[in-house]
Amino acid sequence: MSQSNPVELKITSSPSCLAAVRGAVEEMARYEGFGEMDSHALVLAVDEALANVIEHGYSGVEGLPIEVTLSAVRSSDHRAGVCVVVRDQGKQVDPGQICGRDLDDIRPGGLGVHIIRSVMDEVEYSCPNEGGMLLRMVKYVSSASAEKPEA
Amino acid sequence: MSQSNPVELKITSSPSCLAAVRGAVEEMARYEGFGEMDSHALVLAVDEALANVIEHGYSGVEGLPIEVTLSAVRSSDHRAGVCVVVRDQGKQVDPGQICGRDLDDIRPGGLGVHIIRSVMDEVEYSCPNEGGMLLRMVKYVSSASAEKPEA
Amino acid sequence: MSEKPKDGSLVKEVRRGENATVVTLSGDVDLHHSPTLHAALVELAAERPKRLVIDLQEVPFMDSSGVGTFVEVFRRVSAYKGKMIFFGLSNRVRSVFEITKLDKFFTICENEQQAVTA
Amino acid sequence: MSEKPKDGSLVKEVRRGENATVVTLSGDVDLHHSPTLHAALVELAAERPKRLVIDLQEVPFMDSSGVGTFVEVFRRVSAYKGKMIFFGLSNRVRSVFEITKLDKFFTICENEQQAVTA
Ligand SMILES: Nc1ncnc2c1ncn2[C@@H]1O[C@H](COP(=O)(O)OP(=O)(O)O)[C@@H](O)[C@H]1O
Ligand SMILES: Nc1ncnc2c1ncn2[C@@H]1O[C@H](COP(=O)(O)OP(=O)(O)O)[C@@H](O)[C@H]1O
Repeated sequence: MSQSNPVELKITSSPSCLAAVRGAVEEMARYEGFGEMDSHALVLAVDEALANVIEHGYSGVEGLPIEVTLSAVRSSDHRAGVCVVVRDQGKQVDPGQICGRDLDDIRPGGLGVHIIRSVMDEVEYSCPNEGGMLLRMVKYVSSASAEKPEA
Repeated sequence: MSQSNPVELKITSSPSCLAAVRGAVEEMARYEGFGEMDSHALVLAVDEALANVIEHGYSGVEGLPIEVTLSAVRSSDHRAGVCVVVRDQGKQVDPGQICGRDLDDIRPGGLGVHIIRSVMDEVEYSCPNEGGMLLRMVKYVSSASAEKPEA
Repeated sequence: MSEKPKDGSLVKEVRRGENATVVTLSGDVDLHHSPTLHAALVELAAERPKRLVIDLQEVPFMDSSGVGTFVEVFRRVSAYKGKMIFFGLSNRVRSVFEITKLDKFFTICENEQQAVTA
Repeated sequence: MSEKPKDGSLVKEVRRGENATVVTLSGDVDLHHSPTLHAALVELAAERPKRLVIDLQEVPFMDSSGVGTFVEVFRRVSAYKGKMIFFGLSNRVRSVFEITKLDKFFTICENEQQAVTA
């Protein structure tokens, strides 16, 4: 896969669409040489990002458009990576306000952004002029697993 | 997943895009309750259909558009199914000419359409007026595996 | 791969014993399934089992909506001094508990036998 | 999951013995990888091993481009009266040989030991 062959997925804001996206992300990561745990981490982050669009961007309303673009990239030290862009037409929020919360208070919720920031190497939210939010995130094969393949 | 939440994938005619599509199809099938061998059969048919678009529709030229739409459907006896529509802008061929060949002559090639017709429950090629080819195919959970889950 | 539970709650089997109620889940614990799973577990917690044991052997994927569901049910079980225990976690599912630092908070056992006596 | 072979041919390892050359593949034998795999196997067949043994244990997916590759290499190996033998097929990979009715045409063994003496 080269940077010039992105895969675009168009889904609607329905939780039942997430499985197909997860499958696409996982196979692409595997194809790019990600080990099992790296590809799972990427899949998890994409799932959380889409869940946030559905719950927050669209306040749980189904049937609204979400676009996910997957492309293969390389890190400066030549590790394989996958770049994921998530584009919605939902509520715009100040990117500075989107942060994971502290984990010492154990309660449901507030974990998605924490997970995304924990597992991805680059995470950038923005508010395009045309409306909605744009999330661009990248994960590279972790150096450890590049040296020693995971079981 | 209901019939109203299709997942659309846009790829280019590059063999390196196939893995992501396979992953999306597989997870969607699994989510709809397909057993392992049914979901593999579906994945294989979609892969063969895309390989044919790349090789025949686009004569191996990379970078040209292919759209794949996945939706959940039900058979008349209520078995879960997945409908896959493959749309290209390539060469139009008479749908009647697209048929698998006899398998008694063992040679490479000529197996893709045979595989598609063997594993899918419905297969329909057409030539839309706007150009290119459209392939619509459906696979349902096989009755055997619906009664007895596969290992 | 086993059959999908019919009600969409992921609850494949419930076995009630004197010391524990063991709940076997099957499928992805994600945004789609978490609400029905939550409802099913709340009902089981209302029976006040000494231990509510969650079998995750057939759960290939879990996200923060699943974690949130378990945290909320855990509160209910703790409220009547019951225990909530997990077993059968794949590396993937375990990693979600780890990233959210809940692996040290929840009781996670290797197998069912340990879980029902933990 | 093991590391991807660097050259994109899927050939992870080649072991040459007196009775057989054993080729371990790793990855998806699909339209993307089949051309380089074909080239690699043609080179190995040119060495005229008594048996060309293909280890498919780490091949999760194969399509008709892979089947076509194997049929073509089989012709070359048969031409010098060599044998081509497969082992380590998953149910999925086996099903592709079955659908294309090549399961009866190729020699498919349970494990490497059977394959190198078949
Ligand atoms: N795509 C999005 N659109 C709008 N707001 C978002 C989006 N993603 C995250 N947020 C904001 O960031 C907060 C933290 O999200 P998260 O960590 O996933 O926790 P939770 O979803 O449980 O609230 C959300 O409550 C929301 O205000
Ligand atoms: N998407 C397509 N566009 C144009 N022609 C096609 C398409 N799919 C199949 N065909 C035709 O059907 C024939 C049989 O295809 P297939 O069974 O896959 O064998 P092979 O690809 O090895 O030729 C092809 O040779 C081609 O002429």
